[in-house]
Amino acid sequence: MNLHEHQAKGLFSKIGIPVPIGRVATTVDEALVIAQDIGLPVVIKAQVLTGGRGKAGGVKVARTWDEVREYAGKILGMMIKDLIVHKVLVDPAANIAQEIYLAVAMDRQAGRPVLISSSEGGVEIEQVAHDKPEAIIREYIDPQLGLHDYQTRNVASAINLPRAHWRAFGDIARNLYRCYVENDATLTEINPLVITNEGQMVALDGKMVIDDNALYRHKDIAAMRDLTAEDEAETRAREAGIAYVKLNGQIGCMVNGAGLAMTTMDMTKLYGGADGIGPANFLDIGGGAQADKVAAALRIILSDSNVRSVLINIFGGITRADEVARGMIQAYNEVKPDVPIIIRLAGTNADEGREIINDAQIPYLFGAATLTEAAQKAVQAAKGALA
Amino acid sequence: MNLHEHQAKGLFSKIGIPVPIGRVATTVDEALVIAQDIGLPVVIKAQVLTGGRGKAGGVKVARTWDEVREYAGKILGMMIKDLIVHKVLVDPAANIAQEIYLAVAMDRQAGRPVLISSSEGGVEIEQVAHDKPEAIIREYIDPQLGLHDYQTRNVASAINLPRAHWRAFGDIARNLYRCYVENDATLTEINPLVITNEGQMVALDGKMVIDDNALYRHKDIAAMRDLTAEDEAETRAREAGIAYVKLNGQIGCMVNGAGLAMTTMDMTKLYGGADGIGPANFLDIGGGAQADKVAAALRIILSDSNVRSVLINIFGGITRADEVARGMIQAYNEVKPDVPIIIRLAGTNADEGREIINDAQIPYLFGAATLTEAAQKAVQAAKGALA
Amino acid sequence: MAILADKNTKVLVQGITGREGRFHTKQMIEFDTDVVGGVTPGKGGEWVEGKPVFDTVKQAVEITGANASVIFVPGPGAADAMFEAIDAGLDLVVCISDPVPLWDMLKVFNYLKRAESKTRLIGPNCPGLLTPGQAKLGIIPGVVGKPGSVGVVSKSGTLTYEVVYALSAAGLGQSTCVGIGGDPVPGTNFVEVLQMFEDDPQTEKVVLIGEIGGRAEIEAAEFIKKHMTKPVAAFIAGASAPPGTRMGHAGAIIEGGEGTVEQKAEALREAGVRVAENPEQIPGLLR
Amino acid sequence: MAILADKNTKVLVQGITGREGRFHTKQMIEFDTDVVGGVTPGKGGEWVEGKPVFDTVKQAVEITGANASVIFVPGPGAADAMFEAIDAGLDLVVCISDPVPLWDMLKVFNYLKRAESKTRLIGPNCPGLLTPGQAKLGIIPGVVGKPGSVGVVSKSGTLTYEVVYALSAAGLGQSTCVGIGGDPVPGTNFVEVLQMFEDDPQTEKVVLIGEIGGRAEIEAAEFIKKHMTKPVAAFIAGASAPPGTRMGHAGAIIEGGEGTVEQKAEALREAGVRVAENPEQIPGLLR
Repeated sequence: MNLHEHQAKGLFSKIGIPVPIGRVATTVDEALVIAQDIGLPVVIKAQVLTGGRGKAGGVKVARTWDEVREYAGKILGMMIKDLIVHKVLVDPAANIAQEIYLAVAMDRQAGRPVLISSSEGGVEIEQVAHDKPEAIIREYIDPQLGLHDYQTRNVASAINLPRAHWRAFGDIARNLYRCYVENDATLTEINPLVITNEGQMVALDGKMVIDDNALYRHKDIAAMRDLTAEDEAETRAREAGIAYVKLNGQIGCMVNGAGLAMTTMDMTKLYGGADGIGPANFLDIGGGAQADKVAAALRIILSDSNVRSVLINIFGGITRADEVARGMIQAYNEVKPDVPIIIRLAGTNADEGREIINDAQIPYLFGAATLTEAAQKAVQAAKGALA
Repeated sequence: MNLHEHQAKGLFSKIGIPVPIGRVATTVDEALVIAQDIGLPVVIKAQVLTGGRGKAGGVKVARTWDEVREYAGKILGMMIKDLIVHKVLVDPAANIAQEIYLAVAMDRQAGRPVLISSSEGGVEIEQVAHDKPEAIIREYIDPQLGLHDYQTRNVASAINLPRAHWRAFGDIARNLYRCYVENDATLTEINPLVITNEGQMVALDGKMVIDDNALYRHKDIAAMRDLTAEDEAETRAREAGIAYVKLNGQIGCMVNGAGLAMTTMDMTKLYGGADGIGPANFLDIGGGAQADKVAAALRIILSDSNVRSVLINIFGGITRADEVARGMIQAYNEVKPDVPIIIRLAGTNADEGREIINDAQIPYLFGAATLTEAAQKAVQAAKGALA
Repeated sequence: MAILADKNTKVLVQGITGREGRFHTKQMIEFDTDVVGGVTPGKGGEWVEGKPVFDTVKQAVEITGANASVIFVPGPGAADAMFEAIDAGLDLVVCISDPVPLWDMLKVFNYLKRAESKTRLIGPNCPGLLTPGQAKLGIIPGVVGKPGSVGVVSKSGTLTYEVVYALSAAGLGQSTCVGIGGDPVPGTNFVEVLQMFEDDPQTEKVVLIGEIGGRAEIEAAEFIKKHMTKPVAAFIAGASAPPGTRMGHAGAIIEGGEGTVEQKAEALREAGVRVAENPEQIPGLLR
Repeated sequence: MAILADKNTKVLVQGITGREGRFHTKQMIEFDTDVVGGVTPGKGGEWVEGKPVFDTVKQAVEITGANASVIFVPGPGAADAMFEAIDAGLDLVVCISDPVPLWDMLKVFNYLKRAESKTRLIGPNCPGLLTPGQAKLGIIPGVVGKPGSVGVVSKSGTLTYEVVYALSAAGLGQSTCVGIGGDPVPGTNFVEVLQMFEDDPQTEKVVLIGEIGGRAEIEAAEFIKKHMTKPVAAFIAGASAPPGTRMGHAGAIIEGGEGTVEQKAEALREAGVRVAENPEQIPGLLR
């Protein structure tokens, strides 16, 4: 789960990392009140869960009250990569002497968290990695011992930080790591961490990604989920215990298992890509395939108005495919979809399952023997070319 | 540093271990008020930093108001092993169905904390170790991973705890370990941990020893030190940065270094033991031997009215013994002690140092060339037999 | 021969009295596995599918002589169950549980890296492993497999069943099928399983099924290039997944431009691996 | 030969700019030690006694080629300094710092027990070690020693100086004198040092100086009985100490009836060790 900048900075602040004293506004008037509290100039920053908001005009420095009014008005309601901006963060504008990058991330291969820092702050770290890889310093952390003081000094030394700032840098790095551990984060990032002209270190921007697998033990963070920033269907799917990610294609996919779900999506693209056809979603219905869960999944898929056909791909393993087929038909009759549906059943009793589907003689419901055939039929159907 | 029962139980309670709801009284009236609050019967328990208070009559169950008055009156002011009882804990009397022993201690050889438990609670664990060693269960704890849930189940199983209590036992064990770690304890002990007739688990008695080396980071615990329970001279020594432990002999010792200080004590006993003569104290004056520190140490030693002679044993290493000798004479002239003092200087420039002492011609100030000679002279002096 | 487990493996089921534990215990027994007992704290003395239930792994090992376990306990208790199994000295632990917090898994992972540990952990969040005709530790449907000489290693569940089923249908039996799981830090990685297949006399060819996210397939490619003599075919899922979005598995996410199908397929091809665009091509690529 | 350190040992001083660090750096240099530099975070670029000061151990090692360090930083920073030295790959680390919280030391101790670590840690709360005529790492007064063939290992500080001084005065020079420190969990214990002396061709006889508390001397006795061929003399301090009271050193406390001088002396005598009642007897016992 990704946190908004203001949420991440809220957690930073709670753990002792200095952040600007700004607040969040949902209207222009609120933005003006906050700006009056903290004084001009201010930075008005769109709170959206995507990168590139700066380039999209979602971050502006306002030096007058008119500018606060103008920029807040422009940014609130703006679209950035399909997401509407509902909130802005109004922060005091800092006098920046130096910008640093500082993050704690997970190194999968090492199975360890790693402190990453760079003197090249303020730009995307992938850009630095590409242009100037030697400017990125990595210090691995023993998860059982935590970040040693000496490690923060090694990093401070390696990024050529003036020694006057070592202690503040060490405190911030240790707190950032604590923030990472205590909140079950998989990423905590400060970019930029700035040294102001007054010699203070401040986390000007913040990013946090929380381990979804651990959200159950962080009710406070789980409650921060911004439902307005998420597709409504995704919210409903999560509530139904279904893994669903909305995409931009035309073929709705319903699959049991994440790997097979990705593969099914890939097949629609493989056979439809040349015609601009691809998956409308990722959907993993999980184990078994009871009629009510299938029905819920169907409704979620069909709530996407781009969907032109649906591909259901179920591998019957311990659950037998004939049972799955019966559940499918029941769900179909409940939801009564108005687009063609291709069902491919594989595994145990797949032949019997296919027969049940065919025998049901439902218009718009087609069987397929292989994934290849199913994907091809779904592409045809999406193009309106399947009878 | 040892904590009182009520202090240990206060820390237990804070961390979530169930303890009785009693409070501490310093007068009979206070004890009555507490007993009225919690209801009869109550247990009145002397709060002294020594074992064996039960045998000494320091723990009594009071079933009537008269008994509360009587027992509180008797116990307050009682002497238990040289210590006056200034406080009693008034706890509700529990209906005990079973008594268990549970502790976290340090295993020096393994370099690990160890959870120790026994179904034989309520008696001293050394007694159990002696009579029925197989009844003591030890589970080693990885200090970097903490106490695993499964370990508490292994212990619960090994002490034949009824399964209905496993969860409560696991919670208490984990909290006891947390209490150990978070407070830098070297021992946290619940003895007995009882199961009441009502099926509740309660820590009826508690003991904690805190690592003196870590007290600097636990101001709250350092402030719990009971100065009334400690020799006044020990308090003054601690404030002067001197390690001092009052003992019961007649020869005051002043030494630089803990090992040499123990050895010096041992020598007085070796040569005086047959005549009932031995060390009056342990005193490590630390590095160097400036005149003011020597003077402070001398005053502390002489505040013990049992002292009949003083043995000063200083190994001049990097500090030269002749310098030490000059400091000694200055301190001597400041304090003007009225008992014989034997000074033994060894190491660098020891001969010059001895000459300085001898040349000073101070009555009651005697030099010695070896530790053996010094100890023998100190014993003679304590017997009044040194001219 | 097979790898990891065979008919001599004595298996405990941790969490045997739960719904999943009960069901799959029955399935495992039906597919030839020597299940010797189970563990559920507080339920020692019960019986499930004719097998004794113990309160602790320690007791269960002492009494049954088990040398492996399959963990079905829910995610929040999974790390404790893994530590219990490791500390009891089991040779093989298969953790089906999902979701397991990454931080919990990190502790287990680093604990296993210490020299004194001899336990092999598969998972978590994995379907387990299947040595057709000999043993099944986990939830891979036994019917999909068939004894033979193809080694299968995969991050996925049902996608693996598909591929194994297709192999069996094409007459290509398997030595062992290993699902290592789709979490970012698995107990056992591709390279370790590939090494086992390379060393296993029964295994002649290998199938690797990967997905987007992380660098595990790149490391596998480097290993194959340097150390493998047996032919390998592969499929990588997630070609159509957009960056920055988690596709079901905690590990299946393209971050900072790393972990795309393209990169992985390219590295594997360069290592001489035949990479399928469509998993149904795999039996053909092994001919 | 000597053990642990000789004239080829290149020594860093951690905490070199502090009062103690500065003073003992001078002392160490005077007694032949090859001090190559020091470390104090934030003071890199300064010079102490003609030796360069660095901000981190890593830099210091890169530039000076140091393979050992002596730590003089105050107790609260001691664990971090030990980890820094260990992670920089030094062969030998001598930690003088006192007091070091036991919990901090436990972390260091268990970290060292992992297989990958090659560092030998002496201390904390110890006087360090002295190889007369070659190297001194710590605060043992160099003048007390004299090159020779007696190995000395001790929990104590000044008591050790006494004994070493007495040995030298009696014409018995030392191979190496090692103060392991009086804390409950030292980085290196008696047995490890005894093994080194047993293996060292220069060492012919060994002196062990123990004290009350713990079982270290009992373990030493067991080791001597089983594995030592060289004669050992010993003294144990604290015969007159009452149970339950800490005698200066954090480790010097008789708890639960364990760790008395009697028990220890008995075990040592049983192992063939000559045990002195009075430390001034030791040179005589070595004849």
